[in-house]
Amino acid sequence: MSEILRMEHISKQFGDFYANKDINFDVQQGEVHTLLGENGAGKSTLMNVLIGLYQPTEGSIYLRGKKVEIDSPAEAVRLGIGMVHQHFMLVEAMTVFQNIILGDRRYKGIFIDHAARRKEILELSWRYGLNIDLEAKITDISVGAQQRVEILKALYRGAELLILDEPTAALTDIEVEGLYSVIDKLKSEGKSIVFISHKMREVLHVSDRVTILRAGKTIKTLLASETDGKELANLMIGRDLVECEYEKKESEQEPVIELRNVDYNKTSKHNGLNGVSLMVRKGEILGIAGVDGNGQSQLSQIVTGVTMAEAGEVVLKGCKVNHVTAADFIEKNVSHIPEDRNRMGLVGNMTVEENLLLKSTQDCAFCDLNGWHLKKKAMRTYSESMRVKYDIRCQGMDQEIRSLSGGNQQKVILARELEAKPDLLVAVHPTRGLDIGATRYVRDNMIAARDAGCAVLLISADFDEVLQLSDRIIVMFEGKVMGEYSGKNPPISTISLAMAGK
Amino acid sequence: MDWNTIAEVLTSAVRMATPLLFVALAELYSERAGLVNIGLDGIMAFGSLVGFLVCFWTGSPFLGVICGALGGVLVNMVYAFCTVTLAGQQIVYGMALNIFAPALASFIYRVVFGVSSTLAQATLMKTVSIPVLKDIPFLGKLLFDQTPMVYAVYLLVVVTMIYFNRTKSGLNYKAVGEYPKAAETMGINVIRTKYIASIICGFLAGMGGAYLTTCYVNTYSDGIVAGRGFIALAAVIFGRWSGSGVLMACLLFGLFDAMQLRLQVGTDLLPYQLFQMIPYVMTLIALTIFGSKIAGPKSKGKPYYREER
Amino acid sequence: AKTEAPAAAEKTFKVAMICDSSISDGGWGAACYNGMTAAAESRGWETAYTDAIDQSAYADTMISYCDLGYDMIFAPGNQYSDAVKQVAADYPNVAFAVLNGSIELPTANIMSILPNAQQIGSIAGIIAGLMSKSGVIGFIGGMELDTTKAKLAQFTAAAQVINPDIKVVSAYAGSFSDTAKGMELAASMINEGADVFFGDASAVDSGARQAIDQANGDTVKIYDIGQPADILGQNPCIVSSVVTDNARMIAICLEKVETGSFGNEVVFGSLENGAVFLGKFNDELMSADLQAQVAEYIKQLQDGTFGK
Amino acid sequence: MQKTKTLNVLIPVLSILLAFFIGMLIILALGKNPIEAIGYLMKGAFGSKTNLANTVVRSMPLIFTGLCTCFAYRCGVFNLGGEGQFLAGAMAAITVSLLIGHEGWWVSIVAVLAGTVAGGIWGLLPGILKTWRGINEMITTIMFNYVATLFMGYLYTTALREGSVPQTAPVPDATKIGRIFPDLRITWGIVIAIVLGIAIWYFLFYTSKGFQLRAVGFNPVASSYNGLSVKKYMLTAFIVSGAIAGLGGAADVLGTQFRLISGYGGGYGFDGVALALIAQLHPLATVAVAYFFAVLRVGSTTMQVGTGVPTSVIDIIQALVIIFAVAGSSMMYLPKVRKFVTNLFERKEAK
Ligand SMILES: Nc1ncnc2c1ncn2[C@@H]1O[C@H](COP(=O)(O)OP(=O)(O)OP(=O)(O)O)[C@@H](O)[C@H]1O
Ligand SMILES: Nc1ncnc2c1ncn2[C@@H]1O[C@H](COP(=O)(O)OP(=O)(O)OP(=O)(O)O)[C@@H](O)[C@H]1O
Ligand SMILES: [Mg+2]
Ligand SMILES: [Mg+2]
Repeated sequence: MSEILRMEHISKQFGDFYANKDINFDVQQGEVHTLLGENGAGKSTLMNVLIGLYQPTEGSIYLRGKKVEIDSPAEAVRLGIGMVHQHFMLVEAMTVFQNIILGDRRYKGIFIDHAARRKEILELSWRYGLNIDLEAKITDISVGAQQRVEILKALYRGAELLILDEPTAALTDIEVEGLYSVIDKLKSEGKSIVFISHKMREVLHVSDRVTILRAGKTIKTLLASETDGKELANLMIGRDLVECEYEKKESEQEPVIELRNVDYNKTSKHNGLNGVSLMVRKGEILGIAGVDGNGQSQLSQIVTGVTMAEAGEVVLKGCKVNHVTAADFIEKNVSHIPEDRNRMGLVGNMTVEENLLLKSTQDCAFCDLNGWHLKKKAMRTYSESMRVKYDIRCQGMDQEIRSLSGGNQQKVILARELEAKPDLLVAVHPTRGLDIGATRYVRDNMIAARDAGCAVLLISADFDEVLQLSDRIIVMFEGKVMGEYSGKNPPISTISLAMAGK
Repeated sequence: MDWNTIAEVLTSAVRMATPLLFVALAELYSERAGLVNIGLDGIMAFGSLVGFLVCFWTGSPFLGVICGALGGVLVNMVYAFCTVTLAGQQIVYGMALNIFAPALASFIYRVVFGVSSTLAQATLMKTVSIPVLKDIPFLGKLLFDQTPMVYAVYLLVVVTMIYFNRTKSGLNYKAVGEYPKAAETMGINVIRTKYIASIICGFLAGMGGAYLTTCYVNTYSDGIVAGRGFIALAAVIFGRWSGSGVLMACLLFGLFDAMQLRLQVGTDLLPYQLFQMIPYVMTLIALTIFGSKIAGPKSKGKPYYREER
Repeated sequence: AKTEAPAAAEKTFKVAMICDSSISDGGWGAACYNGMTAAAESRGWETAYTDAIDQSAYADTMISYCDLGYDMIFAPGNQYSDAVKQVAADYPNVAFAVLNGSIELPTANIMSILPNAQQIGSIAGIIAGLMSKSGVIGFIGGMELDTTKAKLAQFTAAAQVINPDIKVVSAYAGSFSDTAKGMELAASMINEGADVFFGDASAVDSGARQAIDQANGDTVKIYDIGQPADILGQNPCIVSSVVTDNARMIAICLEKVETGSFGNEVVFGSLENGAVFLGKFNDELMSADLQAQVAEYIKQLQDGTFGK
Repeated sequence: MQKTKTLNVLIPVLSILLAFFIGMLIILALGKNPIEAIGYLMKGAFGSKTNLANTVVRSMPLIFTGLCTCFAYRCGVFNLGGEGQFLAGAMAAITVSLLIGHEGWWVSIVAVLAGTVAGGIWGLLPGILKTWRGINEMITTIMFNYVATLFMGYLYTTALREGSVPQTAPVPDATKIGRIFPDLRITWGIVIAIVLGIAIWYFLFYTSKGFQLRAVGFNPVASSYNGLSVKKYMLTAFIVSGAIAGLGGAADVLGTQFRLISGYGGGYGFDGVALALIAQLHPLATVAVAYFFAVLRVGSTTMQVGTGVPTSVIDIIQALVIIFAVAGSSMMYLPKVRKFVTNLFERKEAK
């Protein structure tokens, strides 16, 4: 095996902050090399340096032993490096097809050869099992589908060295299996892969070697075959993490929210609800299982007041809801961890502190005179305490939230939503992109909220998560409820079939 | 209204829409790459002066138009450097162009011609009628008996439509305006695209300016642009950032303006300002009726830093 | 008095003009500037000007000139009256001359210069009335200034004296610089049948003349009357110009500054004192017979018998 | 950190100086004395009590239109209609004061209120079109500017015309906004402007509503998910920013200009946009930049008069100053420049 990539002494500074410090990293031809690390450890940063999106403060990059200056992603593309980005690089106003062929230089000619390119992409997607509607606009497809588009995009361009930055965060198990075979196929073609994931099972399954990053520094590189999840977790977060099982409960208390025959955009298979009836009781976690893009987004929007049901009834805390806004739901103590944190959850240009307090500046703890004077000191004390409590890794409370790593952004949302002590918590993919420590933390907190009497609606594309946390499970397919199952000893194979519409 | 008047109004509408169309297309290309350029008035002013001077000296309106366009490019490079390379505020530099370029034009005119009681006159571009087609009753004169510039601009609309909707390059170009970082990761050179956009924008806006002094009126005077840049800006939004939309918007605006002038000449009961409001009010009404949820290229107006999250 | 005279002779007087339009606009600005420089030259004054300024800068600019020791400030338009009054109160030793200023405006250090707009309109109206074959004549104004309105009114009245059935089509461009608009306005008036034009809109007029020339093609059958300078020959369509001799009126003001008798006065400009007169004719467009008729009517105008 | 802060100020200042330097070269090339020119500039802006006062007077309308932009943009509303709203305010104020006439000081208060309301309404119209029909405000506000300007034309040529020129009658003396010092043209309007600047600054950064307004401005989707009524805030931003400009128009016409006339208020709107953006939408900085603009305007008028170069040259120099000033501050954000600057400092420290 020959070496394809070597990064030497890479440092990357943002302001006074080192996101990467003196990192050495190499990839052999035909291997899968995983980068493992907590949220904010600097994995994405290192890869962004590699593809020329960031310029390193120091260090050099060698490709097949030759020193290269990668001063732009265009250069990286030219050198045969491709990347699936953690934060999707998709042009929302364009179709899937257009996104995939963007920047394509392999074919000459002025015009887009629609038919030929379509055929090629469809073949590819079929070969790798990445199902996608090419003519759909990016805005109209689910996050999971967007993830598939990202992967397809990278595959379409056929890179020698492919970086996959948390490619499985929004994929279902079946799709993850598909991705494994993609990776195997690529490996067999002699291509190399840098893989980033927080899911230990995956890491151990696909990797040849694993490099662990912590706080911007390389800790160790090991052979995947010679290690186990425990050791990796230990190296990653610096302490042991015991696997745990959550106790399942059967709640008999009154429902907090109930949907009766709710319709929304009924005709759409992927973006609608069709006669959905369900309820979430106090003190239970209702998990929604299903492949992403079967109406889950619409469901979450209806139970948080972001959109109105077109038909049917929504009953919140015993009152029928007629005309609603998100504010009314928040007033009634409904919390929401939305599916797209950057777009729906956070105000990117505002600071960590401001995002933590987004919903609560009207509380008397943080303001006087009915909101006409903010208590900046109290706000600071509170946000600092949240930083400690939720382990938010940031340079300071005044840092703009968009420059935080994905996992830490999620923690900010979590802190905001859970601290409101909600009666109903709607959590959509709450641990997507979180490292194992943080994931554990989130799950513990959701269980704690349940035990404190909160009704939790958990929507997740991560089947394991749904199984692990839910007291009851509902399966959704094409906007319809396929069935309801107990969380205790769930019939896994039946549920899997239901998820596929059978 | 008789046919003759209608034909005359339409001819005048086409005439008035032409410079607008040049400039609106200029803005279209700029905004499609994410650059909102409100300095169109300035670029036009400079283009109109350069066009006029060259036409005056060489006697060739064609050369004038080309040089006017190049003048526009030159001026717009200031904008491009500041907004693309330095990633500065687009609105501010647009405003700065609006102060800078007309002043420069005025200064040059003063240096060349000094103060005289009459304006210097240059030759105008001749109309070239297209054989056969021009004899079509009614439409013939309207569409096929114009200066080559008019044909050029309509051709440009078609080219623009094809470019943005059918070509690879056009797709890449649009991506830059939508999400430059994504475009960049796909190997598209964002900075280069933005510079190209600025060159096209300067070229077309300069040409629109030069059109005024080489094809429309045969003199240059300060203030000749008379806010056409801002109307063009509005036309791009009205036209929803598409070639055909911009064409419609400009024609509509030309039509309203032409009608406004006729109404003013025909009646003297109402204050003339009320007539002059017609194009603007009609545009507002038209917008209200058609609505427009489309917000245009998503990254427009925003400076692009590659290393920003 | 003997010791004073040589001192006064040594002193070089200075006059400055402010203007909101450009002095190279080939219309109002240029005419006023040329008027001022001609007058200054005839009396050995120094000149300065500030043009193309915003309304908000009128006062500041005049203050700056006052501070720099200028003896007179020439403001060519009634729109400057307010600013002039304001500044004049603070600088009693500086003279202010306002062209087209109102009759009430003058104070101890302000004078108005008032060319007779009625006469200007009338002269144009006479020519138009005699020249028009279609019975429709056109007028394009820049802004709705009182002087413009007066010109339009007299233009109409005088033409109707000549030809009671004549129809006047008029419009305001709302601008003094939008040449293209002048073109469009003229084109639409031609469409209405207008065949003689008069305008009071500076650069806009040159657009109108261009439209006329274009409509004429090779034979001139639609005419234009120029003002305020004699612009005969600039465009083929010009039959004659109604000339306002600004220099002459400004010179009167300069002289009064020199002699210390400036203020509290309106300098009128009219046919009578020669500050308004008819320019040369284009003999090819206008027969000698018609020219004689014009002269006759103008004489009546002076006598006050015109139209009576 | 401290060093970069110093640099953030130093670089723009240096670039302004550079712009002046280039301007002086132009003046030199025209055969005039550049040192003298600078002298005139200073003299014009600061030379005497009157000049200082003039500068302040000139800054007042700019502060209002700047704050108008600042408020709207903070809420994500791209209001380019400051000019129209300013004029609406001025028109309402003068109409009210002329209709009521010589009645006493309370008329000025009514007139100012009328101006504020009119500005607010002129802002509300594009606001309704935006929230109701989703029409881009950049285009509608431009259209409304033209309509306001033309309507003002109607007022001064026809409806409220006085005497021989197209201009309205002047505001009755009793209705004029008082001067702070009897012999200077500075009125209480400037106090209103500055207090307003402080109030907006306080509102945006120290109140809960201001906080939410900014959130809406940055990310309307996230704001609506978090229970903020995006439409309500946007509409408020339209109305309030319009009202600020309208108040400015009223203060200007009642305090400085006294009547409407052709060309009145031209350019204030776009100046406001430019200067608020230069001030990075910070209300207090907006006030400061507006003053700087006024210094530039007043000072360069004197410079033109003193040196006798054409006005266009002065405009060119002014534009250069703006271009360089903004370029200087945006340069500081570029990673390459930052790196260069920090290297520079580190090397110095090493020595
Ligand atoms: N453009 C930027 N500007 C400022 N800081 C940044 C920027 N990009 C990353 N950072 C910071 O660098 C650190 C590393 O971020 P990075 O995204 O590389 O983490 P990560 O290991 O990918 O984490 P995650 O698992 O959450 O994706 C974080 O603290 C982040 O806040
Ligand atoms: N990149 C592309 N490649 C191929 N076909 C495209 C592309 N973009 C658009 N089209 C097709 O071209 C046609 C017109 O596209 P679109 O809807 O963008 O038009 P428009 O923007 O409304 O108008 P205009 O043609 O004036 O830009 C549609 O049929 C669309 O499917
Ligand atoms: Mg990451
Ligand atoms: Mg299109």
